Amino acid sequence: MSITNLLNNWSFYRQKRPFRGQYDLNKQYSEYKWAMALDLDICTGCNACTTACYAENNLPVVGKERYQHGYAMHWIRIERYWDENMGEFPESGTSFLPMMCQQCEEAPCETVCPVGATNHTNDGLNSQNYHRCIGSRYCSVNCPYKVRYFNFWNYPSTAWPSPLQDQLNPDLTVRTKGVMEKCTFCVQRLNEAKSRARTEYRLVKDGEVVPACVQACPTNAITFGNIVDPKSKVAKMWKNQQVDLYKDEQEKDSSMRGYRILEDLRPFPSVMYMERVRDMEA
Amino acid sequence: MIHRLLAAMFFVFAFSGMANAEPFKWGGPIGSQTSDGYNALGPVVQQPIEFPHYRHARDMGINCMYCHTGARRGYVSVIPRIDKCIGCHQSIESVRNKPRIKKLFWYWDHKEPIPWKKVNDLPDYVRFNHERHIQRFYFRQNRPVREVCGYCHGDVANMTVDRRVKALSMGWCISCHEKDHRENDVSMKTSHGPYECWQCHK
Amino acid sequence: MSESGINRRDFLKVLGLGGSSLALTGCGNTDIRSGDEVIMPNVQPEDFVVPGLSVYYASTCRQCGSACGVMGRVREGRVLKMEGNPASRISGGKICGLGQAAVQVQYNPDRLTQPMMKVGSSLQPISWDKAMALLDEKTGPKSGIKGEEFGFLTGAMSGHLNVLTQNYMESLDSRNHYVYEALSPAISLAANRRVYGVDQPRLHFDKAKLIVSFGADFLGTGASPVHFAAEYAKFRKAPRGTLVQIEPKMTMTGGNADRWIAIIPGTEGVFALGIANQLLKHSEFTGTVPADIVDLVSKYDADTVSRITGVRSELVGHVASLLWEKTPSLVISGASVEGHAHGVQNAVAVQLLNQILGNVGKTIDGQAQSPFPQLSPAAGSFSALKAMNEKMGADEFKAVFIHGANPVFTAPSFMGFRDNLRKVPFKVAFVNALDETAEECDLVLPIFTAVEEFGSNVAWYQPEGVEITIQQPLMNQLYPDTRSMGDIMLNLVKARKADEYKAWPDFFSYLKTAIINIKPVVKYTDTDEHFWYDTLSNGVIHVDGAPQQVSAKFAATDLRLPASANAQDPVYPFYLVPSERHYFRDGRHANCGWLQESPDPMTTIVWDSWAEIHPKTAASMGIKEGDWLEIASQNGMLKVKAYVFPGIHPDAISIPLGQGHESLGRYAKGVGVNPFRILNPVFEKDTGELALYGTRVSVRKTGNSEIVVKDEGPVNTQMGRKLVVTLPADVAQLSKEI
Amino acid sequence: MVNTYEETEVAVEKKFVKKEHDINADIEWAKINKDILRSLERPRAIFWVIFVASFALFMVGVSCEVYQYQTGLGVANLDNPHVWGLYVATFIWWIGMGHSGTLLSALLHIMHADWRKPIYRYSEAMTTFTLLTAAMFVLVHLGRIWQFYYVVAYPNERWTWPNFQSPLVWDATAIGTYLTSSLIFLYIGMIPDLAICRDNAIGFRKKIYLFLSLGWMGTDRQWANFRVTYLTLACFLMPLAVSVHSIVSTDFAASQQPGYHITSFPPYFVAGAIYSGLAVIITLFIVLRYTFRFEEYMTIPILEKLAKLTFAAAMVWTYLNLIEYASTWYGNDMYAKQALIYRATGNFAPFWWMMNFLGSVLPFALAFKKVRTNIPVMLVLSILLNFGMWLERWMIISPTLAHGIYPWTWDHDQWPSFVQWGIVAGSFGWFNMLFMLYCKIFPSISMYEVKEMLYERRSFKTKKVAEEVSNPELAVEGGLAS
Repeated sequence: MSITNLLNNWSFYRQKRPFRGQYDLNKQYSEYKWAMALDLDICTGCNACTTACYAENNLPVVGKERYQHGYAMHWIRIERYWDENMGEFPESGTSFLPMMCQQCEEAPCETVCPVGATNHTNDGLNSQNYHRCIGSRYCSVNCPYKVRYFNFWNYPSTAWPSPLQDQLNPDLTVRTKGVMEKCTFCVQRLNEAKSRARTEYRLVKDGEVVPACVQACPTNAITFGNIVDPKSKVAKMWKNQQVDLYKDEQEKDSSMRGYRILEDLRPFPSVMYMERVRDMEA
Repeated sequence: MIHRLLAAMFFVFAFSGMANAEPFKWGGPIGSQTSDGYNALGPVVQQPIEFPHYRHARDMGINCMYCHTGARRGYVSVIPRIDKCIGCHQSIESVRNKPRIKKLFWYWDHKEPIPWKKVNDLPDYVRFNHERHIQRFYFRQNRPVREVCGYCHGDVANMTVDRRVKALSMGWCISCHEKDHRENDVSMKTSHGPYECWQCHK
Repeated sequence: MSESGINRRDFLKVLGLGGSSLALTGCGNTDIRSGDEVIMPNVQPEDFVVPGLSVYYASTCRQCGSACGVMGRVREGRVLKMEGNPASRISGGKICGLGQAAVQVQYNPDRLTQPMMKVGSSLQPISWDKAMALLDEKTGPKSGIKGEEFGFLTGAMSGHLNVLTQNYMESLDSRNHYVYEALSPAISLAANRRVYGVDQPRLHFDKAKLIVSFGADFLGTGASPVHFAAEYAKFRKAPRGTLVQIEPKMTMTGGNADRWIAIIPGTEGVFALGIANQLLKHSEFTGTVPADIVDLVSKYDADTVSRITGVRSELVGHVASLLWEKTPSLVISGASVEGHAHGVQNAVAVQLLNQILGNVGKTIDGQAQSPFPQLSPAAGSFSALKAMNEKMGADEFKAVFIHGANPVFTAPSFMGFRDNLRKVPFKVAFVNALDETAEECDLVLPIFTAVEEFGSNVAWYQPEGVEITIQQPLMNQLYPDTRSMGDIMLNLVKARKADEYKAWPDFFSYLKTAIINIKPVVKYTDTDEHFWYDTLSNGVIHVDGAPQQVSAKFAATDLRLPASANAQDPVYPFYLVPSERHYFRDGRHANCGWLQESPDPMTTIVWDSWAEIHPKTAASMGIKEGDWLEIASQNGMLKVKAYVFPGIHPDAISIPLGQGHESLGRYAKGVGVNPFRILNPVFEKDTGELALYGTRVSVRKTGNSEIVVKDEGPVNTQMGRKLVVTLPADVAQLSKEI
Repeated sequence: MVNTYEETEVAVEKKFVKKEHDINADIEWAKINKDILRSLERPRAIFWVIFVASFALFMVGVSCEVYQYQTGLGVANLDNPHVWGLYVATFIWWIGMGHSGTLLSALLHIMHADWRKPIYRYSEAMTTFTLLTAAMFVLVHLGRIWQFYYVVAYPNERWTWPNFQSPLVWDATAIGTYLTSSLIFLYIGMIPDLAICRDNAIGFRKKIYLFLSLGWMGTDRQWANFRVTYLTLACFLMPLAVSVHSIVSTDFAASQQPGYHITSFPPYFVAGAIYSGLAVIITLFIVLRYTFRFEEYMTIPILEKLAKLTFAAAMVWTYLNLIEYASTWYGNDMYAKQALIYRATGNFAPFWWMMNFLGSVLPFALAFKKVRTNIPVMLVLSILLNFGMWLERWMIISPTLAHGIYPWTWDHDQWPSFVQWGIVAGSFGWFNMLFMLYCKIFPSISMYEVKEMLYERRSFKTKKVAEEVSNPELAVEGGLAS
């Protein structure tokens, strides 16, 4: 609780984020910036990612009653939208949208948390510290994607009847009642990989570590990696799709499919979606 | 008079933050405070075998990591597996009949783990990474092992059964992470430890 | 016990940092404490076991028949998570949600933990010794049971457990091994044999420019969904292929289609012939097609097809022109084509398009022939169950074993399976959890789950070569009173043929010997032990085999479709579409919380059954979402909530399978309804299989209504937001992408 | 031209005093003491009815909170996109009510409007207790009440600060400051009266008042210091009161949620706060007047003045409210517009329309003198107006959360459960209980200021009469004789 510490952090907070060069290997602000590219054209909506997330991140199964009341804790959910001008039948299929925490650079949730339980890490993640959280739920109010999930019930006492608790991942906490939680890009995996890499005096290699959803996805629709490293696949994809992390309005060719959701609100998300393609002549 | 009192109160509050002080916490008999201001001496813990750290680490000069093998490669430092103990002790006939060694062999013969008590027990939601600290300070910066481990664990080499001597509180962790540490033994470049919540909180 | 076997089990037993880390963190210890918790160090672990770090073991997923190679993440002696095994050609390092749920089968709170015996009308726990004694008394060599008095009902099996089972049946001199799958591919296989001359051709989705799928939900529930999904991803990359899906109810695959066409169930063959008719107008096909087919096809002009199928007439020509333009193409048929009285004919009519278009050899070719045919899977069928049921009804059995199937749940009520089963004097079930069938049995034996068991598997659908996936335990047995199915089978065989099997004390050593025998085939040069450990750590053995010959000739000369499949029925006006949910299949894993809470992709409904109904039909009947409906067939009635769903034909009602359990534990019991119950006795004419889609139903509104529990909110469009953006394929330049 | 002294007196009375005839200027000072101190002894039976009912209500709230604490916030029937509900709405409402007491007292004090004098004491007490009630809602609302001290910046062994960027931290600070200064303001204003109590009390109560009156002897020097202190505090509180509710409004205005993200929120909230505060002052006015037999001090003309002030506040609020709708309607923000349409047509539409009716249309009844002077009507009216203001807060919180930016999470099931209602009801019990206790223990009308008021009235009258008598010219021109 030193004043210097506060002031240092404060000045970092007060900067406009993301600033140019923040995630640049040459500038050395940060060695990592985790980002995703999600191809909606090959996402089949199969929910493998959701289940993998339940397995990896100790998500409670809430049951029918509570699901009905909106207490589902799926950190990643598959949304299904029909086209707005649909005729008698949805003749061009439907649209699936996997939605998880977008790890915004200028995250609306971070500024409003009274205790700083959610804040930005150096590698561009929007961290959520369960033990600091007092449950004011302001972050959820301010999240435009509504991907923050509050523990309205004491799930540890109900969601894992013995011996189901043996399945729990010891690398992360089981959240008790009264705290907010959300997708972390499987930070426990990232931390492990980063620590291993540092021990070997190198950076984390591309593809060395991926979140559970990316690892499970049967169609490889999600690409994950360190966007600071220009040779990583995800950085190449962002560049190829002409999506710039630092811009709130992209100037790109109409044939390119990259976009970020609700960019106009300027949260600068770390997840690039790639547009669904439909053969209009079919 | 009242002005002075108020001023004193103001300074106490204002500088208690700056001076990185931790509120007084009862942690042992009076006089057992550690020199850095943390009254943090833990209770004496009864172990199934009264393991003489001084014999191994001081008298024999065994490196801590000879037994605590996880410290350089994992999150936990690892209580040594029993075959590690047996590996040496089956050839040390001189102490073979000491009661503690007999107890050790009893566990070995029954293939049962020894129920050691946890001494340096952090809250369940904290992930302390031994590997990074050992790699950074022991291997990279080349500091003596007893100093590196001792910063958190105290002078275990002069203890019999281990006893907690530091507060192990979050502020105490940060007090060290805040300092600039030399990056290795030759370079004068320094860096501090990470501050991010997710480094330690899981 | 073999030496390495002991080691293996022992090191799984090591506690690591057990004990303390079992507690639910986060609400547990929140202080710095000393001396309150206990650390158990390992006694003698393997070198690679570092407490606090995970170890991954290769194994096989047994959640469905695809036999994906998986890796289990093991920490401190507990398996935590399933991942795909990159060495496996089937899974390609990926895994579906059903596979993930294997750990929930393992740690299921309602798992059966000790043998049970029927006393009076309830099951009472007994010891294994007593159970085995009873088993021996009733079916052992001294019992004098004859081969024809004994029946063994299993689900589809492959690998060495299947071999043992066959050997056991042989030792009993019994031919009553019934392989039953409620959702069996039997009709599909029959159709394939007629069109291609093989059971299952290999499909190259990735090579096709156009896939026309008649009701095949290959992404969700096909023969190998994870593999097909990977192929599909390649198919969607540049040059992007087009998917046309023709089916009565939109499946997950249909949701991904570029063009989705609703069709009256059972008329897909007519539609295919209509397409063929259009195609044959191109002069290129003159003379390539047998005259009788040309004759047959010529009857199906666009208007006739439209009248029968309920599809707009221009779509017939449209799909035909797509097929004409985009080559190579791939036409496949699925469950909703095959599940009719004329199912084989229907499927043959669809597959005929592949022959006309010359896709055989391009997007369809033969699977590799396995050098170990005895390991190949025994395909399940409904007719097996029917045969068994008849024998049971005629009191021919003295004892039956049931393993890997739940016929009391999946058999339609008209069969009276439950009553017939009750007539058998001695019924034994080998299960993980008490299901409906086990509840009826006299002896219920708890066996290892797939993650505790050794084994080998050969998948039904092989992408390339033949992949033998090895199953190894990911953790030591959770409950002391459960046993390995392999060990039980081996002991049963030994009881009859002790001499032949005396070399193997347990199934592990049997399997090890058997696997090492494969060594010469894969040209492995190191020692046997090395081969064994390499195999275990790889999880798969790849064997090459000569590809089967797929016939590119027209075999279907006696193709005959019913004059009008679209018959009106005044009492039961709706077609029942019992749809297969991608994580439920026949419902055997409905007791996994994750699967119950994984929303159905199309409706996002969880924890329930529902009836999909088209908005037009719903409006005409005054039905709104959540209204309780009574769906009645000649064989029964289901009460189920309505979900108004645009992706269904207006004359069809779809209820998903897999729910409606009366047993199977807290997560499955009493959830939803079971459409198997109300199926009509309609059978496929050529194969005798049950026609799943052949049931007609009536719909009645009860007047009550209740909220449908789903993830979807009150709106189902994007309300003007730019959430999912759609780009026309001719604008997109996928080839420029990375 | 017969200007006898008596005639002149009557004429002055008619011309100047009648106009200001809000209190009978002839009440004996001893009677004031007696009347008001009587409220500390023997109120009407209704007092006990209210007190017991309030306590019962409070216990309902406490049991709901205990249940919620044990089980989790799920029992309140909040859900994931809809994470805030009645707690936050009622919190703002209580905070808002707290505004008028101190603000009114301080403002009118600075502006020398002496009709405030019989009513300011209980208004300030009301402020203090509404703030306490509001602060309670902050705690009730938290997921982990037991960690609420994380919001406070203090040296701790974790070395952590709260997040100074968060409006909730501003909130905590602002409310803390306002509560402290309101309490001091209330207490300081009470000192001379506490001395009176001390002089009249016996037994242990004498000791309490002795301690509380801080040795007040009524010397000139004490009075001089008292006046300066009181005025300074009043000047300090004026801007503070305005800032507090502006800060509370930033909880919403600083967020991205459509329907919250509105620039005009600070004045809008302040106007609403004053509005609902005035309404509650009227309610309490009527209740106290009856309960403690204060008819002679809390007179109808004062009530009328309050009513006029309420009417003005209502119009300001209505204006700002319409501005909010208009700027959303004509704005370019699709999300906010959809949320507005949803408020007017969706699940919450009946309440939204009721809010607009009660808040903007109903106050027009105050334009009629018959209404303003009719006590039962004013009681009902003031409660209705306050209900309207409560609905306003609820209509800000709930419908927008149920219809935010992201359509997939639009909500369909968000009716507050009995726990929420119970705790909201309990807060009324808590407030009433504290307020009634206060009125029973401390003089709820400022005795010394009423005396001042009467003294001024009398001296004014005397002065006027003297002027008139000595200036017959004026008397003729002014037509005093008629």
